[in-house]
Amino acid sequence: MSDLYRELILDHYKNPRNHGELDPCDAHAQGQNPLCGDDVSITMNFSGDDVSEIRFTGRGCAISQAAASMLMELVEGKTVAEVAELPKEELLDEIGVPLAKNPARLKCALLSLGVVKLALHRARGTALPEEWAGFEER
Amino acid sequence: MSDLYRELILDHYKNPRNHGELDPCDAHAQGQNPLCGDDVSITMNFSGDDVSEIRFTGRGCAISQAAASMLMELVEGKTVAEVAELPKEELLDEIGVPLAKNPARLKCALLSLGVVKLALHRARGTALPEEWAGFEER
Amino acid sequence: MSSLTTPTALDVPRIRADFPVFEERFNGRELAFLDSANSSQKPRHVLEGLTEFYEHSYSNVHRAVYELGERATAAYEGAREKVRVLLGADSTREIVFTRNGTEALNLVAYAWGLSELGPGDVVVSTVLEHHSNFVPWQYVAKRSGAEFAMLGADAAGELDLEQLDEIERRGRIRLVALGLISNSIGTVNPVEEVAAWAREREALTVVDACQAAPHRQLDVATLGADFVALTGHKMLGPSGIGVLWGRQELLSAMEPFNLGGEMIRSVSERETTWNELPNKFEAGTPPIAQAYGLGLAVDYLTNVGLDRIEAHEHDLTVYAMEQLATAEGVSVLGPPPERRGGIVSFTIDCAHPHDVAQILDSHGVAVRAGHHCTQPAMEHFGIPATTRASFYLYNTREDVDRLLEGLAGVRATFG
Amino acid sequence: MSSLTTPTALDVPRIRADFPVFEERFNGRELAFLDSANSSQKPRHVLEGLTEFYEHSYSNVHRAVYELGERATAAYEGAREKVRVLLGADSTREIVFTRNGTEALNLVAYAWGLSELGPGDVVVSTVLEHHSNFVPWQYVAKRSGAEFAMLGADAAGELDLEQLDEIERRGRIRLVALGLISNSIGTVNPVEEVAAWAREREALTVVDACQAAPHRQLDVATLGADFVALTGHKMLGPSGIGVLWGRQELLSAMEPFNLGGEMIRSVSERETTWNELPNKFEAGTPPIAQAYGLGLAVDYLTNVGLDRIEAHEHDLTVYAMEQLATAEGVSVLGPPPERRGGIVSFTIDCAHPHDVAQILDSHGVAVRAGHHCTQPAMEHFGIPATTRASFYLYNTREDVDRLLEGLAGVRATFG
Ligand SMILES: Cc1ncc(COP(=O)(O)O)c(C=O)c1O
Ligand SMILES: Cc1ncc(COP(=O)(O)O)c(C=O)c1O
Repeated sequence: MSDLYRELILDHYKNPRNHGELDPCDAHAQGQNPLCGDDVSITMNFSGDDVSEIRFTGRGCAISQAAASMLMELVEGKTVAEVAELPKEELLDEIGVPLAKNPARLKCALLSLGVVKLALHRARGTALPEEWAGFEER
Repeated sequence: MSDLYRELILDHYKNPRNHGELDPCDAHAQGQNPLCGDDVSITMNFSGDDVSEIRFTGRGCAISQAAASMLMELVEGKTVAEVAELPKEELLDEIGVPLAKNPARLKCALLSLGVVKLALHRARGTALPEEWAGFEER
Repeated sequence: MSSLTTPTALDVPRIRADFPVFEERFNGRELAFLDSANSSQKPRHVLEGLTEFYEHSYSNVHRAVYELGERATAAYEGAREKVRVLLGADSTREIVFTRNGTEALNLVAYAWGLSELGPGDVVVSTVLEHHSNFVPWQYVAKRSGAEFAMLGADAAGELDLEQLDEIERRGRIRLVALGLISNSIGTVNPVEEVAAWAREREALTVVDACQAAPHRQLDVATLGADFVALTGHKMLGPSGIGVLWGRQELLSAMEPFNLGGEMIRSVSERETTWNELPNKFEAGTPPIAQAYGLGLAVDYLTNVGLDRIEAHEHDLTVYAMEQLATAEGVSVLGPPPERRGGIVSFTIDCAHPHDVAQILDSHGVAVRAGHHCTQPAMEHFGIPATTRASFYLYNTREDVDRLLEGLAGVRATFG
Repeated sequence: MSSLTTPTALDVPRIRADFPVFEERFNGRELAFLDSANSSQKPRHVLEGLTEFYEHSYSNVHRAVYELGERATAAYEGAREKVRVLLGADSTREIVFTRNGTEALNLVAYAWGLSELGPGDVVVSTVLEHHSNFVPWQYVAKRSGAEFAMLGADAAGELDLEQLDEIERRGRIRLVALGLISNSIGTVNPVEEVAAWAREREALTVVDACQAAPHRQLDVATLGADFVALTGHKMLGPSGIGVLWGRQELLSAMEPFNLGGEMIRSVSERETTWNELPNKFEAGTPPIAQAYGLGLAVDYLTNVGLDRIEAHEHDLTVYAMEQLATAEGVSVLGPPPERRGGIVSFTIDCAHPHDVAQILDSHGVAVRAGHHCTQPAMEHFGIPATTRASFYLYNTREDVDRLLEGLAGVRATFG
């Protein structure tokens, strides 16, 4: 069996955390992976400087959907500044499977994080960091 | 010294036969070699079924100009039908140097023959044979 | 198949020995490469020929008077002649070398479309097309004010030609673009019939033969098309080379596409005139070695025999469809084997195609997952993506068995 | 030269040993290859790397989930990063792989020009340009109703910047296209100055660096240009690969060029949207192996050192010009060595350039004869063609001596 599909991933895939939509919401964005059609939509609410609530919906491969689910747990309760700085590595560590060699799958894994960055960027008018350049073109 | 430049070629190059222009004339055409800028212009007069007079002007490499000069001697006095059928090989034999391997130089050598065919084609309304297809696009 | 007798079987082990990639092991196993519809592997004959060419015959073409230039030009133009013979074209003037299959189609869209299309005109593509034979037409239609129409398909993924009547009511049909074989679900389209319909309306037919040329004998006259596009990398050739065949009168009358060196007759500040065919459409230094390499690939294919390759792939397709029919939760898209090329696209109820392909990879089975650059077709079927296995001369029934074994692994993980 | 210390000399015999073509004999002699401005020879490092790539890492890129696809994508994108470093660009998003140098220029002409240009606008090219940086601008100007202006040169073949004032009176300057080094006479153009002039007028600058990138260190920021084009086959890389660098904001805002697979985000009957940079401009299967090969060529050049290559060629140019000055009936065109690249174009009073090149070939000396795809420059000098010798890292002073010896042969035949 592929290393990519360890228990935790499958669990998040089959039982996604924070699945759904906040309406009304303070921030929203959606993103696709043009390669495979993965799609993630994220809504957030802020309370003071914190991301108080976050939800996602989406469709796509196990990696993209499990990663989104894991990301929800990482983000909720963090400050907006912390989330804005959240490095790719932290989500990848959480996912915990070897993806570096596979840029296609890396895009799946990082789709939700890009969408979160984009939502913050839009809500707060901050610039998308260089490493996400081009993300909004999707 | 290159085989390409035997005495006869140099003689025709330096002392071109039938150089000039017929005015008025029964048939006329001009052609270029887009590769190297060789240029040949030919005028002819017919008398009955014969090509009674033919002249050329042009500029370009020794091969193209010597070939044009040799072609004048080949064509003058032949019937129009004979000239229309004149095979490439006959001119190449006359030139007598190995060109087959070099398509660039072959184009130089055959430029004047193409121009003669084009002039006939235009004067007589006959079709340019398949092996000269595209020549009029020059 | 073009011959009456059944072609003799391929000697697949011998063929595999010509492809260095099969000597390597992937996750400890020989590679079951089932992604040739994406891009094929290359035989030694092509690779060694390329190196030899670069070592002993390389220079720019057409322009050079010296010995290396003669060799390079002979190699490049020799490849054009090989492609001419492969397609049964009348003249090498009709064979244009491009960057890939996509550029061949764009050439027609730009050079013909931008000048010829206008309001009231209709350009037709199909729901089964690869994006490369869909988006260029959609784009030039938009730019020129013409209408873009998409011919639909039925539930099995076969074109619904009855829709042509409705499309015709939308304006003057100028061009129909369609593929000979669908790359995503394998349908063989009735190109001859469509081309005849188009011809009756004085419309042009552009045939995307990227998935057909590698796998069966083609003849441009029989197809009845005006333009045919193919791509080298899917037919054992190098990357970086495609081919456009077009009818001489059309190519002659057309505006050029890319502008620059080699495609001109004379250039001045006021006026520029174009070179003769096919140079008019080959601006700049062409893909010299890549054309030569494609010629070597054509030699290889012709030597093996395209009829035999087609028969071999048909056998594998029938076998794969039988096997997949027995696999739990698997649905195969598209028509029956008689009307399909060597392509089998499917979904499995428990897992996303990307995850399927990933697990298959860990079994040493290479397939493609995704929309295969055919999003309209995916939308037609109401799915985002499929997993696709595609066959070529080097594949075996064992590769199909490996695919099935991998699918069992998918079910073990996701089922 | 970018360093303050004089670069150490090249070990040319060692370099020549890397190029298999020099092992062969032409008319009994080693090849004096003086036509690298046309296309360069290829080192073993590139050829062996290409074969190895095809044998062990070939598949289509971006799309494939399996191991071979990962390797191919890493190789292809790795090459993009190497080119980025070579040019000092900010991001690989700014590096687009094309078919050749010509296509890089056409990409800008079509994607930017067709949408942006209109009546009242002026597009400027120069009399020294290669047709590939002249005809595309002339053509899109004509198509869009803009005016095409040609910046002239002086008797030495150096651009006459004073003419810019007159050109400016003809309309709104939108774009200036010029080469860094003229391929036909070797002039190094004052690109930075022209780019600054253009920037003041909010016009774009397109730099054709096809003849510069192989021979000297470039830095896109220093040039001050908006777009820079190069071509792989002139810089030790394979045929079939070119590069367009463009400023990110411009590329982002631009319409696409070729349409089809890979360059889209989503496709439907009604609406199609484009992929992010640089994929938006790379439609269809890219020249995968060719990009990888170009990356290997960049490695080789960087390893030898572009500063040292430039110094070496300068030395040969000075030597060649000294020698040619002593040859009867020979006139060299163009500026003094300080303002020229490693290119020496000349005429000889007794013979046509084509005949000169032919006789040189019989001496095992390969040069190019013709208009070098620069007819406006030829017209400027009032000649139809020149004979051109061009130098690269593998050339020696002996090659120059062989050229002179061959010219003596020309005089013996034609003098
Ligand atoms: C100055 C210059 N620009 C553009 C080109 C065109 O490059 P390519 O032939 O690769 O399209 C060339 C070479 O032919 C050149 O010398
Ligand atoms: C049916 C079809 N048409 C066109 C193309 C485009 O060919 P290329 O990728 O060589 O541009 C492909 C392959 O990707 C294809 O499968």
